[in-house]
Amino acid sequence: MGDRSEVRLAGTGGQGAILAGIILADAAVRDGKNVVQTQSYGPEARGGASRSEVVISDGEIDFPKVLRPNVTLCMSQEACDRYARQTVKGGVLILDADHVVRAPTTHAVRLPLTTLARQAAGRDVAANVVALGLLAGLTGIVSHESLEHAVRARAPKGTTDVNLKALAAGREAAERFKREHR
Amino acid sequence: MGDRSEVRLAGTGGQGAILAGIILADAAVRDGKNVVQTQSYGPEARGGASRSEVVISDGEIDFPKVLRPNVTLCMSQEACDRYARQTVKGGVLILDADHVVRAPTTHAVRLPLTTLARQAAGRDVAANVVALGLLAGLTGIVSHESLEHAVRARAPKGTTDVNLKALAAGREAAERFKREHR
Amino acid sequence: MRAQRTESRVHGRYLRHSKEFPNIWCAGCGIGIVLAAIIRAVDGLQLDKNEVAMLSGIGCTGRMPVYVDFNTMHTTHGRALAFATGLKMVRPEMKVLVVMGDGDALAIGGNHFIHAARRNIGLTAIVVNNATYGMTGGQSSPTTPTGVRTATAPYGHIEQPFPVAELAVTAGAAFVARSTVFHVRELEQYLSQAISKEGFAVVEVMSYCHTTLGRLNRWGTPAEMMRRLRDDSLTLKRAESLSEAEKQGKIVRGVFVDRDLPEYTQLYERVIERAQAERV
Amino acid sequence: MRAQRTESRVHGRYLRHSKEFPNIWCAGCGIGIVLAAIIRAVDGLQLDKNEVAMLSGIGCTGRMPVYVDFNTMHTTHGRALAFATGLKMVRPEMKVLVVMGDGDALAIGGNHFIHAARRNIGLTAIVVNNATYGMTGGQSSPTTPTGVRTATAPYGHIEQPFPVAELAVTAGAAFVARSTVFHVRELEQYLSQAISKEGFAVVEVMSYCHTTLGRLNRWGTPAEMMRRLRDDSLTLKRAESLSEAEKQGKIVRGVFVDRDLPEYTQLYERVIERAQAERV
Amino acid sequence: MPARLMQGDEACAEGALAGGCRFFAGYPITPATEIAEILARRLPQVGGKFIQMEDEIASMAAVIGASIGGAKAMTATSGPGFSLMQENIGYAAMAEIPCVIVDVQRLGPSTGRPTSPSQGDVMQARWGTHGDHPIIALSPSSVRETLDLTVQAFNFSERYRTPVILLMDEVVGHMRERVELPRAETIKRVERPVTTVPPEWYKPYEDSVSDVPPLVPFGEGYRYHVTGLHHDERGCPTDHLEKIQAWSDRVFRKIDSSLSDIILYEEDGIADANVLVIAYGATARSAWHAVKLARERGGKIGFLKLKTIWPFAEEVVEHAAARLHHVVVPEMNRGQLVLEVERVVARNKVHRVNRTDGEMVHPGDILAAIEERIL
Amino acid sequence: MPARLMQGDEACAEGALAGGCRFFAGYPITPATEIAEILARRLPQVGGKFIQMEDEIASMAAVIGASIGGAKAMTATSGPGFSLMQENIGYAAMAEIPCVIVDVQRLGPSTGRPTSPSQGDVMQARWGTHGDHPIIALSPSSVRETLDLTVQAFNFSERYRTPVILLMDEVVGHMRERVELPRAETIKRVERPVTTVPPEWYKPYEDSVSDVPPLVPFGEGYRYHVTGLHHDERGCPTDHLEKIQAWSDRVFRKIDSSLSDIILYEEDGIADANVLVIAYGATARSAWHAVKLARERGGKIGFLKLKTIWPFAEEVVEHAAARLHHVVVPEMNRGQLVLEVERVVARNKVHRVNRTDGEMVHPGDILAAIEERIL
Amino acid sequence: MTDAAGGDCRPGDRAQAPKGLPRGRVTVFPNWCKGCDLCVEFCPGGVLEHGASGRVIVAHPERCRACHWCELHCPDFAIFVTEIDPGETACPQD
Amino acid sequence: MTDAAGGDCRPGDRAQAPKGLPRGRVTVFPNWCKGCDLCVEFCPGGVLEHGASGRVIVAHPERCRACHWCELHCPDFAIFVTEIDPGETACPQD
Ligand SMILES: Cc1ncc(C[n+]2csc(CCOP(=O)(O)OP(=O)(O)O)c2C)c(N)n1
Ligand SMILES: Cc1ncc(C[n+]2csc(CCOP(=O)(O)OP(=O)(O)O)c2C)c(N)n1
Ligand code: SF4
Ligand code: SF4
Ligand code: SF4
Ligand code: SF4
Repeated sequence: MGDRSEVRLAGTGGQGAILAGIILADAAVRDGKNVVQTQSYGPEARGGASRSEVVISDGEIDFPKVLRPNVTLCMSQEACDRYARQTVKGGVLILDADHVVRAPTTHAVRLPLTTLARQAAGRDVAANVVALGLLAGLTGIVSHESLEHAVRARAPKGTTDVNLKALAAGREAAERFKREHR
Repeated sequence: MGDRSEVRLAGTGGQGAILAGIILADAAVRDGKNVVQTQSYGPEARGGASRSEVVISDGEIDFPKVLRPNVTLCMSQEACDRYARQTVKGGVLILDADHVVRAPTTHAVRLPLTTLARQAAGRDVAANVVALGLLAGLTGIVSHESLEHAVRARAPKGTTDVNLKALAAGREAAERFKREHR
Repeated sequence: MRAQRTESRVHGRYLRHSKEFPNIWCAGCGIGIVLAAIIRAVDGLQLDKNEVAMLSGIGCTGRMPVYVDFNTMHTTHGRALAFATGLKMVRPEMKVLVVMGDGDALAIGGNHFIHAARRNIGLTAIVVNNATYGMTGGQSSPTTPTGVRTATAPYGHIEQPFPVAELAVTAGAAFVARSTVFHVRELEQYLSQAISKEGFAVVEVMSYCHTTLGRLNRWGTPAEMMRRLRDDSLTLKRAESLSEAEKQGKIVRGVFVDRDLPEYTQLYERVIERAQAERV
Repeated sequence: MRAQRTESRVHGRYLRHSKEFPNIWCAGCGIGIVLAAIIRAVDGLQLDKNEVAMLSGIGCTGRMPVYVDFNTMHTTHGRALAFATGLKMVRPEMKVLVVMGDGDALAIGGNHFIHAARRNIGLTAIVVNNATYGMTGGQSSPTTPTGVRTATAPYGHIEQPFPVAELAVTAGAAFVARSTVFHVRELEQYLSQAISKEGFAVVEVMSYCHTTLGRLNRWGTPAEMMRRLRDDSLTLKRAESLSEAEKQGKIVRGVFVDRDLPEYTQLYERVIERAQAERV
Repeated sequence: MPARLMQGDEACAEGALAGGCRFFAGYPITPATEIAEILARRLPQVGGKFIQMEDEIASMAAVIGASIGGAKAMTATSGPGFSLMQENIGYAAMAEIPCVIVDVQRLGPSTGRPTSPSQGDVMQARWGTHGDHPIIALSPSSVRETLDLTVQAFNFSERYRTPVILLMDEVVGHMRERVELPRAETIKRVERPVTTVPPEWYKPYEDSVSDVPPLVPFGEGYRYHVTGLHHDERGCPTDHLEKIQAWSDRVFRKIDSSLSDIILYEEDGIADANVLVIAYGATARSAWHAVKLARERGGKIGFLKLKTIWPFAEEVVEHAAARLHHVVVPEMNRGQLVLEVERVVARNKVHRVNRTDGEMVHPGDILAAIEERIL
Repeated sequence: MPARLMQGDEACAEGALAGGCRFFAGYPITPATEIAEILARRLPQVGGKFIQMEDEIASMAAVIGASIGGAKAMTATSGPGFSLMQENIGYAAMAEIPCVIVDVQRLGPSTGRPTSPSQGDVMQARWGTHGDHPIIALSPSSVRETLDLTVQAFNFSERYRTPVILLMDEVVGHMRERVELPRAETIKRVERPVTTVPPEWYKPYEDSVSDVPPLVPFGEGYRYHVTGLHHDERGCPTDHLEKIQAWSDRVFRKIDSSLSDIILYEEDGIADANVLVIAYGATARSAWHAVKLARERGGKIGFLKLKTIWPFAEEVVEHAAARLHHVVVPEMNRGQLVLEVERVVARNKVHRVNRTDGEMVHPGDILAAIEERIL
Repeated sequence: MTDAAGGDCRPGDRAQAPKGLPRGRVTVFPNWCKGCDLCVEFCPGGVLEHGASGRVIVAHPERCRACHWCELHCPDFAIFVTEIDPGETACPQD
Repeated sequence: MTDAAGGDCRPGDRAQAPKGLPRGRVTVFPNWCKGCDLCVEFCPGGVLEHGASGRVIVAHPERCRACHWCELHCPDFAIFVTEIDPGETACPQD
C-alpha cells in the first residue's frame, strides 16, 4: 500500500469537482497506473456539497475511498472547513482563494483559481481544470501529457479549448508557485 | 382426542357441500360442542371439486382437518372415488345415489338425495340439506333442534322454508333407513 | 353468408384439446362467447397460429388463453399489457392479443392500459367488461355503475365508472371499439379490425357476471342479462341523434376511433437504423 | 390591484424558516414559482394552515412540501394521490393539496391519477409539467414531446405525450385547468378555483427543466425557456378559433372543465348514515 | 358473550374493530377478501371508513395517509398483494407511521394456488422491503387467536409507531371455529403516545423522552413534515451521518428494548422434555396434535408455539432448547423460520418438517420426525 | 484491449451486451439510471431494444415478456424499484423465465438517501417476493467484477432458467476504476437449453431429461402455455398435490444440485488463519484492506470474498470456518448475510461490523474487530 | 335495438322452419354443455330444451333454421350446427 | 401572446419609470438569490443586474415601477418589492 496516493477534490455542486476527479483518474490510467475514482453528493448536487476522491497506485487498490488524502482541493469555504484539516502531514492543500476566506493552516496553496480560470479561459467554471493543472504541477501525481489527453477525452463537447487553456494556466501557476516557494 | 368426530362432505362446486359443513358446524356450536369447519376448493368451485370438513369434539380441537372421517358424504362420483374408502371402519358413508353410480363398498347409505330434495323441497340444490338431516339422523352427531336453528340462521335469505323441508326429508329418510336396516 | 362456415369446426381447430373441457367459467358466462369470437376473427384473418400470442392477467377472463392453441401466457394481475409490450418489442411481427377483465385492465392495470395507448404499441387489448371482479366474487370494479350493490359496496357503489373506450381514445390508442357478447358478429368484426390494426387497438366487450354481481343485484339468469345487453345498447350512430338523458344507462356500440398513428415497434426500427448509422 | 399586497410578506408567512434556504432547486427552476403561487392562492382563500395539507411524491417537485408551514408529507414516487386519499377520507374537512412532477403523476403514478379523478375525491392535484424527470437527470416522461432528445432517448423520443388535462377530464375530474409558470396570476387564480372546488381538481402547470432536458436540447437559459412559455401558449378561447395545424406545439391555457359532480367523501358520509340507519 | 361459529377472516375484521380500527383500504384477493367485505359493511356502522383502492400499492398508501390523519388503519391482502405493498410498508417503517397489514398467506410463489394455504411469506414479512428496518409480525393459529392478535397488532403498532404485520394463513383465515368472544370491557386498547409540548416545540422524531416519540395527527395544530428520506428530529431531510445512524439505532432500539412486551408465545412441557417442537400459525395445530400423540406414546415432548414471529424470539428459543438435542420445526414452506431456529440453536440439532403442496403439514409427519429422534 | 477508466454502472451495461443482452426495460432511479441511459444508446447499435416503461412493475413484466420472446433481457433499479418488482420476480421464478435484475443498492429503507451506498437489500434479494422459490444473486466488488458477473448473471439465468439478481451497491455502481476489458473471444456465453423434440411432444416443464427443461421462445412453432399458477409439465394449471410438490422440488433441486457451478468466491490465507473475515460487494474492499493491515501487524487472517450471495455458500463458509473461533463479517447494513454465517458457523464465533449511515464500512473498524479477537 | 351484424335474430315464433329456408342439424356435446340455457332461450325456432340431466337437448330438430345463434353464443363450444342439404332430412339420428 | 392576468409585463423600454406611475422599493435576499437572472431578463424597467457575486443587484432602483414581476416569478423567494409613497424617494439605502 506504500505507493497509494489519495486525492480529494471538494466543492459545491456545479463547480465540477466530480468531473475534475474523473479527468484526474483518466490521466492516471493513461499513465499506466491503477486508479479508483469515487464521489459523494446529494440531490443538492445542484448547489450542495460535492466531493470526488481519486486513489492512484501502482499496485492493487483495495479500499476505494480516501483514508487520509495526500492532496486536498477545496473550492468552497464549506469544503475547506470540513476537509482541509484531514490532509496528511506533508501533503498538499489547495484552496480556491476566490471562495475560501478562512483557512485552518498557513501551509496551504492559496490561489484565486476562479479568477485564473476567468482570465485564462474566460469561464469561471473552468476553475476545476485550473486546479488540476496546478495539482499535477505541484505533485507530479499524473503527467501533464496524460492530463491533457484526459481533458480532451472527458471535457464536455465544445469546451475542449477552454479547458486546455485552463489546464495550462494551472500548470503555469504551479511553476510560479514552485519558483516562489523554492 | 377420544371424542373427536370427523365429518367430510364432498361434492362438486355449486352442490353446497361447503354450506352444509357450515350449517353442521353451527349446529354443533348450538349443542355446546367445540367445532372447526374447514374447506378445500379451487377456482373451479364453479363446477370443480369442493370439500368441506367438520371436526366436532367436547374437548380441545387441535388439528382442524379430518384425519380419518367418521362420516363421509359424497355427492358426486368423483368425490366418491376419492374419499369413500377413507372412512373409518364402522363409520358412516352416505352417497347421493343420483350422482354416484359406482360405490367401493356395500356398507354405504345410498339414497337419491337430489331426488328427495326435489320431491320434498322442489329444489335439486337442497340435496345438501337433505344430506344433513340424514346424517344427523343416522349419527346423532348434532341434535335436530340445533340443526334446525342452524339452517334458519345460515340458509340464504328466502330459502329457509325450502331448506327446512329438505332437512325434515333427510331426517325422515334416516328414520326409514334405520327402520329398514335394524 | 358467413354462417355457412361451420363455426364449431373453426372453434375446434383452435382449442387446446389437451386441456380438459368444460372450461372453468360458470354456466352461461359471456367470457366463452368472447373467446369464440376471437377465434373466429383470427381464423377469418388467416393468421398463422405460431405468429399469434394471447396474454392475459388474472381473473376469470384471465383464464382464457389456456384453452387456445396459440402462444399463451397467463401473467400477473393487471400486468398483461406490460408483459405483452416486452414480447411485442422483440417479436414485432407477432400478433399479440391481450385479454383482460375490467378489474385487470383498469383497476390494478389502469396505468399500463393508458401507457400502452400513449405509446401506441401494436397490441390488441380486449377488455371483457362485466362491471365487477368475477373471480374474487363480485366486488366493485372501475366500471361498476354508480348505485349498484357489490360485495365491497353493500350500501351501493358511490363511484363513477370509467368510460373505457373514451379513456383509450384520450390516452392515444389508434383503434377503439365497443360491442357486447350478444352482438357476436359485430364483435367478431371489431376484433378483426383491431387485430389488423398496426397500432394499439382496444375492443371493449360488454359482458355480465350473473353469479356474483348479477346475484347480488337480482339481475337474473344469463339469458336475462344477455337480453339486457341487447335491449340496452345502441350504435354510435344512433347515439349521436339522442340527447344525453336518452343515452343515460345505455351501452353505446361502435368504432370510437380508427386513426393513423405511427406504431411503436416500427418507430423503434428507425431508432435502430439511426443508431447504427450514427455509429458507422 | 392585487399586487398592492406585499407578496413576499405573504410568502414569508408560509415558509418554514427552520428549513434552510436557499431551496434545493436549480437556479431559475420553475418549481419555486409554483410554490409561491400556491402560497398566494391559499393565502387569498384565507385558509387555516392547520387545515391545509400538502403531499407530494418523489422528484424535484416532490421536494416542495418541506418548505411550507402546512401539514406536509413527502411520500413515495407516484403514490401521493393514494396517500392523500386516505388522509382526505379521515379528514374530509381538510384541504389536501398534492403536488407532483409529470413523471410522478403520470408515469408511475398514472393509475392513481385517473382513479382519483374517477372517484372524484376532494383533492387538489397540482402537476408541475416540465416534460421530463428532473430529479434523475432528464429522462423521457409521459409528457415529453415526440422527437425531443432525452437521457433515455438519445436518438429522439418516439412516444406521444399524454394530454394531461384532457385525460383528467375523461377520467372524471370535476375541475381541470392548465397554466404556466410565466402566467403566475392566472395560475394563482386557477389554483384558487381548484382548491375551492369540492371534487377532484387538477391544475397542470407547464414549467421547464433547463438543467437536464433544456441542456440536452440546447434550449438555453431559464429566461429563454420562460419566454417560450409566454410565446408558445394561448388561451383556450383563442385556441378554439384556430385550426389544428395552428395549435400544433402550442400550450393551451384555461379551465378545461368545471362541473358539479358529487364529491367522494361527502358521498361516503351518506354511506355511514345508511349503514347506521339500517343497523338500528 | 355467547359462543359463536366464526370464520378466521371475520375474527380478523371484528378484532380490528375491537382494536379501534376506523379505516380500511384494500383490494380484493383470495383468501383475504372476506376481511374487506366484512369491513365494508361494518366500518360505516361504527362511523369508520372503508375504501376499495385501485390496487394494493394504493391501499397501503391510503392506510398510511389515514393513519397520519389520526385513524387506526389497516389493509388485508395475500402474497401477490403483499409483494406489491412492500415499498410503502418500508415507508411506514421509515416514517414510523402506525398501521396494520394483514397477509393471509396462500400457496405461492406468484399466483400459485390461491385457495391453498401456506406459510411462504414468513421471511418476506421480515425482509420484503429494501433497506434495514425493524418490523413486528404476529401469526395466529386459531380463530379466537386471530381476533386477539389483531387487537394486539393495533396495540403494538400504536405503542411502537411501527407497521405491524398479521401473518395469517388460508387455513386460519377460512376456517370456522367455535369462539367465545371476549367481552368488550376486557379488550385493552393502546392509543398513540400523545405529546404535552406546544406546537412550536413539537418534533415528530425527537427521542429525548422516549425512543417512541409521540405522533400528533395532521390537522390538530402541529404542523410538521414527514418523509421517506432520512430525516432529522423535525422530520426534515438530512445528510448528517450521525442523524441517519441515530434514526436507525433508535428504531431498532425501540423494538429491541421491548422484547418482553412484544414476544408472545405459549409453551408446554419444556422443562423435562427430550424433544422440542416449535411451530406457529396453522401448523401449530398439526404440531400440537402430534405432540399429544407422541406424549401418549410416552415421549417427553416440549412444545413452543410462537405468536410473535418477528422479531424472532431468540432468547425464548435459545432458553427452551438449551438443554435439548432435538428440535423439530414443522412449517408449511420449504424452511423459513427454521433458519432462525438453526441460527439460535445450532444447525445439527434442528429437524425440519416441510410441505409446499398447499396442504397442512400432517401431524403424522411431525410425529414421525419426533419419534425418529426419540429412538 | 487497452485499459480504460470505466464506471461500475457502465461495466454492468457493457457486461450485459457482452453477455448477449438484447432487451432492456427499466425506469430511472439513482444510482442505477446510468445503466439504462447507456443501454438506451448502446442496445439499438447492436440491434437490441431499449424501452423505458411507466414504472418498475411494468419494466419487470416487459423483461419477462421479452425473454419469453427469446431475447436475453434485463432491468436495472435500486431499492424502491426493486421492492416494486418483487411480484413479477416471483412470476419469473414460478414460470422459470430467464432474466437478469440489477439492484444497485442505495441507503434505505424507503427513499432513504438515494446517493448513498448500502447493502440493505441482501435479504430482500432472497426473500422479497412471496412464496418459496430459489434465486441466484451475485454481488461484485469492483468495476471489472461487475462486468464479469453481469455476463455470469446472464449465463446462470439461461442455464438454470431462473431470474438472477445482480446486487450492486452505490459505491461499485458509481465508482470509476481502471479496467482491462476482456477480449470478446474470451467471454463465454451460455444459451438457453434447446429442445430436440417436435412441437407436439414439447412440454415446457417436463423434467424427464433434466431439471432444467428447455424453453423454446414464443413464435417458433412450439405453442404452449405459461402461467404463474402452479402448473403441470405442459404449463397448464393443476391442483394435483404431487405435481405442485414436484415443481417445488425440481426448481430447488436444479439450483441445489449445481452449487459447485453457481457458488463463486475467492479466498486467501484461510488454511492457517486465526481469524476469518467474510465480505462481499464494496465492503469486501474495506475488508481486504483491513486484512492486509492486520497481516502487516502479524495477524494470521483468512479472507473469504463471496461473489455469489444466494444461494448462500453454506459449505464453503462452513469449511473455511470449521477450525476457527473467530469470524468477522462486515456489512453495510445492520447484519443480513451474517445471519446465514451465524447459522452455519455458530453464533458465538461470529462478530459483526455494521454501518447504516450511508458510508462504507471503514477498514479501521474491521481492523479493530479483528484485533479484538486476536488479543 | 338489434342493429348489429347477422346472427342476432330474436326468438321468433317457435314453428317449424318454413319450407325452402335453410335447415340445420344441431349437435350438442353433452360433456361440455353446462345447461346455462342461453341457447334454449334465444333459439328462434324453439329447437332446444333444458334436459333432465341439466344439459340441453335437441327437442325439435326439425325446426332448426340454421341461424347459428346457439353456436355463436354458446360460451362452452358445446353446440354446433351444420347446414342441411335441402334434399336431406334433418333426422336427429344421423 | 401574453394574455394572462396582471403582472405579466414584458420587458419594455428600460427607461426611468415615468412620473406619476407607481414606484417600488426592491429588496434582494442575497443568501437566497441564486442569480438565475429571470428577474433581470424580464424586469420591464431594467432595474436589476447580474452582480459580480453571481447574485442579482438592484442596479437602477429608481426605475422600478412596482410591477412585481420579479417578486412573483422569483423561484427562490429572494426578491421583494414594496410600493413607495409617491412622496418618498426610492433610495437604495433605505
Ligand atoms: C396482485 C393481485 N391482487 C389481487 C388479486 C386477486 N384477484 C384475482 S382476479 C381479481 C379481479 C378479477 O376481476 P376482473 O379483472 O374484472 O376479471 P373477471 O374475473 O371479472 O373476469 C383479483 C382482484 C391477484 N390475483 N393479484
Ligand atoms: C419507485 C421509484 N422509482 C424511481 C425513483 C427515482 N425517481 C426519483 S424522482 C423520479 C422522477 C422525477 O420526475 P418527475 O416526477 O417528472 O418530477 P421532477 O423531478 O421533474 O419534478 C424518479 C424516476 C424513485 N424514487 N422511486
Ligand atoms: S364468476 Fe362471473 S365472470 Fe367468472 S366465470 Fe362466473 S359468471 Fe363468468
Ligand atoms: S433538475 Fe430540473 S426540475 Fe429539478 S430543480 Fe433542476 S431545473 Fe428544476
Ligand atoms: S429571480 Fe430570484 S433567484 Fe433569480 S436572480 Fe432574481 S432574485 Fe435571484
Ligand atoms: S417590480 Fe421587479 S420586475 Fe417590476 S419593475 Fe420593479 S424590479 Fe422590475
